[in-house]
Amino acid sequence: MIPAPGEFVLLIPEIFVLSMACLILVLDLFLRDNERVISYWLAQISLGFVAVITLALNDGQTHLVFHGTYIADPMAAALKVSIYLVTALAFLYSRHYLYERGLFKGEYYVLGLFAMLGMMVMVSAHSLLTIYLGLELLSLSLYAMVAFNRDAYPCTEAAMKYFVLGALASGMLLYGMSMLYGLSGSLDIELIAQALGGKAPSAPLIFTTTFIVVGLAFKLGAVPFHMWVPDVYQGAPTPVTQFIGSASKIAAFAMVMRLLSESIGSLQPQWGDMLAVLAVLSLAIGNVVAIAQTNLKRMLAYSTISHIGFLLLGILSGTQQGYAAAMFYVITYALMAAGAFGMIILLSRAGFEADEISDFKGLNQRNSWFAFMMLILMFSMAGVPPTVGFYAKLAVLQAVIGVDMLWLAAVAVFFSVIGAFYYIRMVKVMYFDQAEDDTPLAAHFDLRFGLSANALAILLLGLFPGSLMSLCRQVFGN
Amino acid sequence: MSFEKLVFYTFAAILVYAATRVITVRNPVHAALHLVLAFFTSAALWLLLEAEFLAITLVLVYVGAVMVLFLFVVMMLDINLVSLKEGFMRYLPVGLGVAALMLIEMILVVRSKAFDAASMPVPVRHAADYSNTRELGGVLYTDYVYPFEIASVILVVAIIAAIALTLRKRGESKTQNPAEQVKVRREDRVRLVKMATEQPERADSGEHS
Amino acid sequence: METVYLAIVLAPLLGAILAGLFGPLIGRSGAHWVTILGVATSFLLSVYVFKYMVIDGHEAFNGAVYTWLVTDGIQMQIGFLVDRLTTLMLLVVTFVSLMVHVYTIGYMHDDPGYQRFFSYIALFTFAMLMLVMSNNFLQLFFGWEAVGLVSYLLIGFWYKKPTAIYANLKAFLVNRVGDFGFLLGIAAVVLYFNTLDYAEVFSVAPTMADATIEIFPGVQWSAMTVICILLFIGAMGKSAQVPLHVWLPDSMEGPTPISALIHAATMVTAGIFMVARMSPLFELSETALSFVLVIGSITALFMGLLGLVQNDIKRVVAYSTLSQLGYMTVALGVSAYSAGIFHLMTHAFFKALLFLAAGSVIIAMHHEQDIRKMGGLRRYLPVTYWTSLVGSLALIGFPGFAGFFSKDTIIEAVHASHLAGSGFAYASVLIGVFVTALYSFRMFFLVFHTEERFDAHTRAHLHEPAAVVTVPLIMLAIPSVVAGYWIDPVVFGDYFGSAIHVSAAHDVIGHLAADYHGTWGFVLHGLMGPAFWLAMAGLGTAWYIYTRERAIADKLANRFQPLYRLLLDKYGFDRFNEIFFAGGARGTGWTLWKLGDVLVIDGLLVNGSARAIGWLSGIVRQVQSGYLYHYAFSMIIGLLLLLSWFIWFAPAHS
Amino acid sequence: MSGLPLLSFVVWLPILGGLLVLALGERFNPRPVALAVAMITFLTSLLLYTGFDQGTPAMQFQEQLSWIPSFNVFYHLGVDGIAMPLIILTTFTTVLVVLAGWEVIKERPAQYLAAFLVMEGLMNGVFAALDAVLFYVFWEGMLIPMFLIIGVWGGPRRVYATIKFFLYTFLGSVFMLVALIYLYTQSGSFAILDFHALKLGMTEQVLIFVAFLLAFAVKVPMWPVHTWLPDAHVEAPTGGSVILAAIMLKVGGYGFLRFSLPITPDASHELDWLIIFMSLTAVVYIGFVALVQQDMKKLIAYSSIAHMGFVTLGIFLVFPLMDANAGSTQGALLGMQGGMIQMISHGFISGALFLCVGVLYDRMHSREIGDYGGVVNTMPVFAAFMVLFAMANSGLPGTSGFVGEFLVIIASFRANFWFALFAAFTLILGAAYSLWLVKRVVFGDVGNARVAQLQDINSRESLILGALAFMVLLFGLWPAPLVDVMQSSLENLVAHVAVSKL
Amino acid sequence: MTLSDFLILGAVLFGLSVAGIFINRKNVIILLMAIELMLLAVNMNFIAFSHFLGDISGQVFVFFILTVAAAESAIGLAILVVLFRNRHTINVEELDSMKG
Repeated sequence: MIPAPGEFVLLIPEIFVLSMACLILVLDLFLRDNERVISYWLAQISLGFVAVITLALNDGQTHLVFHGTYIADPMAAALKVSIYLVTALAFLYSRHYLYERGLFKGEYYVLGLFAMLGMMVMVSAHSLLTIYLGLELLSLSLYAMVAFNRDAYPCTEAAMKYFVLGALASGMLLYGMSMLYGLSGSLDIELIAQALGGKAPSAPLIFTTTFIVVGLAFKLGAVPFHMWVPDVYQGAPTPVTQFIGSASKIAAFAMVMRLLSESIGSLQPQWGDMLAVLAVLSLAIGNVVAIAQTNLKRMLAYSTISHIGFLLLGILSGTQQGYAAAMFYVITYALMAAGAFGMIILLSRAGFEADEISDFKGLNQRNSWFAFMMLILMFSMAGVPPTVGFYAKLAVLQAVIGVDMLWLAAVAVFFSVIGAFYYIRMVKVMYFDQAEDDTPLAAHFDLRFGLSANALAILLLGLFPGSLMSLCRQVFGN
Repeated sequence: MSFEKLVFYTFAAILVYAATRVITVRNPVHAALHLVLAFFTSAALWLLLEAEFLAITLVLVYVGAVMVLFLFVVMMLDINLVSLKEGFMRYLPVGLGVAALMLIEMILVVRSKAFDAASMPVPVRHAADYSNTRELGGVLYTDYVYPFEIASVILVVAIIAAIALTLRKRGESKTQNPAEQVKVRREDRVRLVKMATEQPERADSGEHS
Repeated sequence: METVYLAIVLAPLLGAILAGLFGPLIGRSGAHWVTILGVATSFLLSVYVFKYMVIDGHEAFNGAVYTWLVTDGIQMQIGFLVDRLTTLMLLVVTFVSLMVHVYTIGYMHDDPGYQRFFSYIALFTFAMLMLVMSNNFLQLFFGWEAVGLVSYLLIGFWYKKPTAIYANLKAFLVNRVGDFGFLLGIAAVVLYFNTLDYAEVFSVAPTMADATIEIFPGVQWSAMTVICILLFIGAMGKSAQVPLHVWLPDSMEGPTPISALIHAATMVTAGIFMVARMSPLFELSETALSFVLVIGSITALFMGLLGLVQNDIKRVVAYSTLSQLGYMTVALGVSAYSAGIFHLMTHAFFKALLFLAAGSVIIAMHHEQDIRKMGGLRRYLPVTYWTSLVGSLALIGFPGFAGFFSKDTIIEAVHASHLAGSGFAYASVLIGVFVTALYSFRMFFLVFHTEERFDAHTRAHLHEPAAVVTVPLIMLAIPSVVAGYWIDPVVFGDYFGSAIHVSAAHDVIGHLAADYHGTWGFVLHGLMGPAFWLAMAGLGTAWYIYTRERAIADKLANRFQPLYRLLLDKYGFDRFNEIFFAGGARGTGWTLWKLGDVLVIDGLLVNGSARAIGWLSGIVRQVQSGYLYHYAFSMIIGLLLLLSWFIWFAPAHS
Repeated sequence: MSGLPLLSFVVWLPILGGLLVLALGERFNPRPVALAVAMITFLTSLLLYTGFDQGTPAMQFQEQLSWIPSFNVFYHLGVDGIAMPLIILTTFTTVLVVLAGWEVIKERPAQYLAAFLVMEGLMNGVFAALDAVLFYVFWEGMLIPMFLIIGVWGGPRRVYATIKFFLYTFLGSVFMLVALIYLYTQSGSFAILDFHALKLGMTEQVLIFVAFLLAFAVKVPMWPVHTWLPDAHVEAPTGGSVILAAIMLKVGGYGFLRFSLPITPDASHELDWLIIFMSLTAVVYIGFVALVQQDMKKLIAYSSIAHMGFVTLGIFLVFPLMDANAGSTQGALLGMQGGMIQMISHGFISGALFLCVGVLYDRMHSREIGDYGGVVNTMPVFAAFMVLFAMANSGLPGTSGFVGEFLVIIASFRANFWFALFAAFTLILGAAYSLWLVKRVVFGDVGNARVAQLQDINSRESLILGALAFMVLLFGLWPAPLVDVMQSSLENLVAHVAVSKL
Repeated sequence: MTLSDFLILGAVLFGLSVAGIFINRKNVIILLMAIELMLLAVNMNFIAFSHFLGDISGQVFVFFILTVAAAESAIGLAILVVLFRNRHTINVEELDSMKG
């Protein structure tokens, strides 16, 4: 069946991003080094445009096009806009970082846009096939971005690890998908759901579910499929880490929703239990091991793992409320992670990555404003009100308690106390320790502005979480 | 035993053998070659499943491109094979144990009645004029046009990434620019200098050392 | 009249505030004028109240000044109960206080803390008046603690002296032990009567006689006994009864005027006053009365014995005070409340006199307090000498002097009592009479008679102190003689009326009253009693030993070395308290702190769990080995475990 | 009652004022601004008292706006007789704290003052919040400024102390969060008053109670989760100690009254023995521990724990009292009333004592008792204050310290003789550690050359201590106004608690 | 020759791939080959299902897997080359600069 022209309208955001990426790719060839900033601005502008387009196209309805491989629904729109926002932040923070290290090339933004396109595909995917392709588009771009600073050794090591493990995880996910296809006879999410709807959870189904869960868990970075996370976070150039740590989590969430909730929702008790295991492990390992870290990026990596644990709690509850909570969590987490890595970028300069915790010593003396921004970010990650991190946890806990899994909630909050330790240790380092070098921060205005806006948004969302929360609720129909 | 079965078991046996060799041989070149064998046998099995187009693609794309790429890289990199094979046996029991356990579970599951002959009977063979390629092509450009486009983007990304990562203009590497070479004039290269004839140096002046 | 009552208490308070807060402003003389005016006002008004209440025979006043708080149906008020008991106390307190104020002008003449001192003693007067005028337990406790506070401040008045600040801490803490019981007693009263008001409590008390309390499971105790004993523990602290007496001798570290005022005449008798006030309760429990009796008699005898070996002039008087407080307590124990109060009054006069006289000696001797370094002061200090003699005679109960009447009544009352322990008490109080005479006159002779044992320099400056010192002595000497003749109405008459309640079964005074035929008859009767002769024997012995054969004293001391040491050691109470209570408390605190807080809670639980998590973190991070294949293994094994678990052991879901 | 949003005013004015101070930074002198903000807030909070209707237990000055509609969370403020005095205590103390840091804090004064002002707003928020989420936000938010105050301006071991402080309290409160959410799932609302009315089974109640207990016990702090307090106090700057002791501890007691008792009355009843045991242990055990402290602040910190033991004891006596009275609420109020008064009074007294230590510390830079001796010789006025506050600390009648202890001891005797016996130990122990401290620090001959050079307190310090002394004496001599304010709210609470939810 | 037979064959390939990851842990290239085996197993499954379900979409999926796998290999080998240039080894045991 040949797609109707009208179907392509819905695809405009993807087409636009693709076109812009290609445009930048070609244009970049003709730019001299001192003109590359044009590529950067083009990328940013296209992000702005695509956001407008996406919002304009969203009519609150669900549209299935292209033989059911593409879906445009409110969730997709919301997540896409979040992705644009976080990506814009990532681009913003990356600019001077790359420039100072001689990495400021058009390819970076092209790859970034392609990765984002992959996320968009994932978010709008409504078929095992598009999920897989989106995932691979994202992953391949990310592999390349991680290795972008190809002459720096840790980058390539990280890329190698990321690539091999990613390929392995893809293999597992694909195996699961093949079984799912075999059991349901379709690649279409909705048809799968229909086919499996009435069936009792048989061994093959559980088997299939396990493979899928494992594939998803890898992408999210849940224990024990998390091993790539610390190394990649640490090894990758900080802007890339930021991109992986923020935007791609949103896409991963979308993938989880499409795969678990929408296709094999009937198996929720089973995958709920699996996610519970993963969540508890993630909370435990993430929080406990983060304590021992001295490298901030690595610490944030473990912190991500623990946050993923929380995110999984929201998903595993299997209720609309839980999904909404998880969505709220992932969006706000992406903002927080973007800010935290942005702070590392802010402090770094060529030859000095500022990714050790000790590099933050005495930040309050050097620049109390950004110390305060970092404080907000840290307390938000720890889940201390009045930052948005608290509401994220609140929403998730509420979802978990709502399905009478009190013990999970107790475990979660227990580990979040352990987690609080390393976040407040950051605050301690910034506020209570003496600065080792007194050079004032020399960051560019756009970076300063972006970071301030980012951190203040965390605080502002903390004071008025209502609208975002309502949005997440609406997406899931309540 | 029907012919099909014979074919199946033969190729399956070769496939398993080739796959086993892939993971056990010491030399990566041999491993790659065994992998090629595995792909060939798989292609044969796919023919059995009436997936002609894919079987050919597998051979063309995989054997023709991907495996050659592998071999190319293996040979390009000067790999110390000895150190790579050290401790080969150390993880063998664990590896075999894990693999065996997984295999047992997988087999138990796939042998369940959901996949047995009763619930999934062997489908009727297609007619002789059935073209697998046509059918595949038909859906690829209609129903699956969107994934198809994404796949193309993925290939673009792969190209960009591979080039971005590996292409480099090294300062010290020597290159030729034919255009420059062509345009060169005599004056640029050769200068005729007039000079007086010189007396040779005294031969013994350099012999003190 | 309410205004008058208010004025009585507020006048000294006003003086105290003025002298205390505006001391530098009003100067030294300003300070003593305002406080003396304040106390004098109180005294005059007290006299007026006496006239109004006793002579004109008006009804007792019982009313609230303001409501402190109301909670849960319990009215807690500040209010006055002015009956005849109160009136008597008012007179005693304001009179002695006034005398002490005047005396202080001389005694503290050169002290830098002059204003502060006046402020304190005026404040004390206020507190004491609040205590005696209280119409409820709450205010009683207020006054009770407030006098304790001022006592604390005054004992430590010379805050540079380590002994003084040790003594004031000790005094406060020992009193707190008493208050511990007292407060529990009040709590018990609230439990049973649901009110703090005296009148309400006393009116309901008889119906509560059979109430029981179960403190140990299965053991029923009489509630009234428990209440009374708890309250009496408070009295033991304030009135320095064994074993809570240890603070009083040490309190002599304070300036002498306050020894006279607080630690002899008024504050220490608060316990006696309180028990008398509580007579309707104590009458309900013979056990409690026996307890009171036994404690009192032990104090009376054994504290007197300690007076024999003291060489500090003030300490002799202090032990004498302890002993006399024991007498008063004994009187309470045998339900002779009126006799106890009567002795309280006479004792207030003559003991204040003795203290002030001792102070006068101390001024003259330039703050020398050791009686072994005195002698023959009669010639230099005639007024002091004669007033001291009056005081000493009153103390030993020489017929005709005030102390005779009160003490003899007590002895007779004990004799007449049939309460458990009264036999022991009778023996104690009798021997006590001998001992009292002995130590009193030992001191008297050693100070005023015998050879002079001081250096020429001291002698050169020896002279009678100024009139502000001697006038109070004389003023106090007068009631020390004549107050006894008031026995007629106070003890045997119906002076107290309903203020004191004695049940018929315990009415020893009523029993004595049968044999009472007027004051002179009482004196004559006393001359024939054993007490008089024991006193004379004591006096004679003192005279013989200390003016004739001083060696006997040393010989006796050597002969009864262990006994002598025991007395010098004050029965070891101090050392025991120091080691057992003070040391024990510090040891307990140290153990709980270092073992409980630092080691177990902080070390093991808090830091221990932090360390455990840190350790765990160090271990778990090893799993992240950096090797790609380990990462892959982790994924594969994770997959395998998930598969195995959920296919074979999956929790059943419906 | 005026229609002004007074509660919002006392919550947000200091927070905004604090941000203003922070924004002005060191360029201006931040002190007058901060003082003005604190004073205005204090005066505003007095309007709460004057406009308060003592006759009703209902929430007053209520404000309600929708805040997070998807969670049914409201911006809902209101006070009753329990919360209102605590708010005034907070605003009052903050004024003093701002004054106390006037000259002493030289390092980053703007941040310091801002932290206290923000803190004030958050604490007021805790007392005024009628929505559980709002409450929790303020409750946790409070930790941040306190964490910074101790950590930035604290002593040498401040890092250990702050992290311990933070994690201890955080650990306590997260379980409360779980309990609150659970209550939400049961009632569909986050309104605290709805929680009060919610019917709950016994097991649920016990679990919720334990969760609350963790949060409030840490905050109070009760034995055996008290060990953060001495460390935090020792390291905190004077102002931090004052706020910590005077108000932050009260939040725990307030929590028991606002949450534990009314929401889980049956579990509270069932487990009252535990609380009473912990409280009595605090009184006796901590009393002994306080006795042997060498550090003045530690001593006062331990004394705070012992005194807060009275608060919890008083609150939970309500159940034994009802049992003793065959379930009747008659006479059950006494202990709670006492506990509540003890909270207010302890706010004044402990704050004053910490200020006293601060006065000494500013001059000598030592908190060791052994470094002092004979301070009275050089600082007579200060010595007078110190003795007064020490006396108040030991519960001398006439000072506010007595009132609460008295009521609680009376109430505990009603409940059980042994409760009263152990509680009354405070008379001895409290006097022992307070006065021994005074003896060693204040009295005696001049201890050393540094003491000899001490300057007596200046007029600013006199003003602060004088204000506190006034409050201590006022409520000691006439506690009725305080009691009357709380009366109907507490009566209502007791009546509520008496009805089983099962 | 039922569906199960093909599925078992796929499973065997999958198992071999897993075993290969274990025993060739040090050599990245053979690791990549093992993963290719895993993809082969997946493809086998898809095609078998496609055949037995009579549904072409399984084959479409395999088509895309092949495409993506080729792209993936390209990038993977590019990374490998870059890595080798930096470290002159592809021994996994020497790629442990980041751990813990």
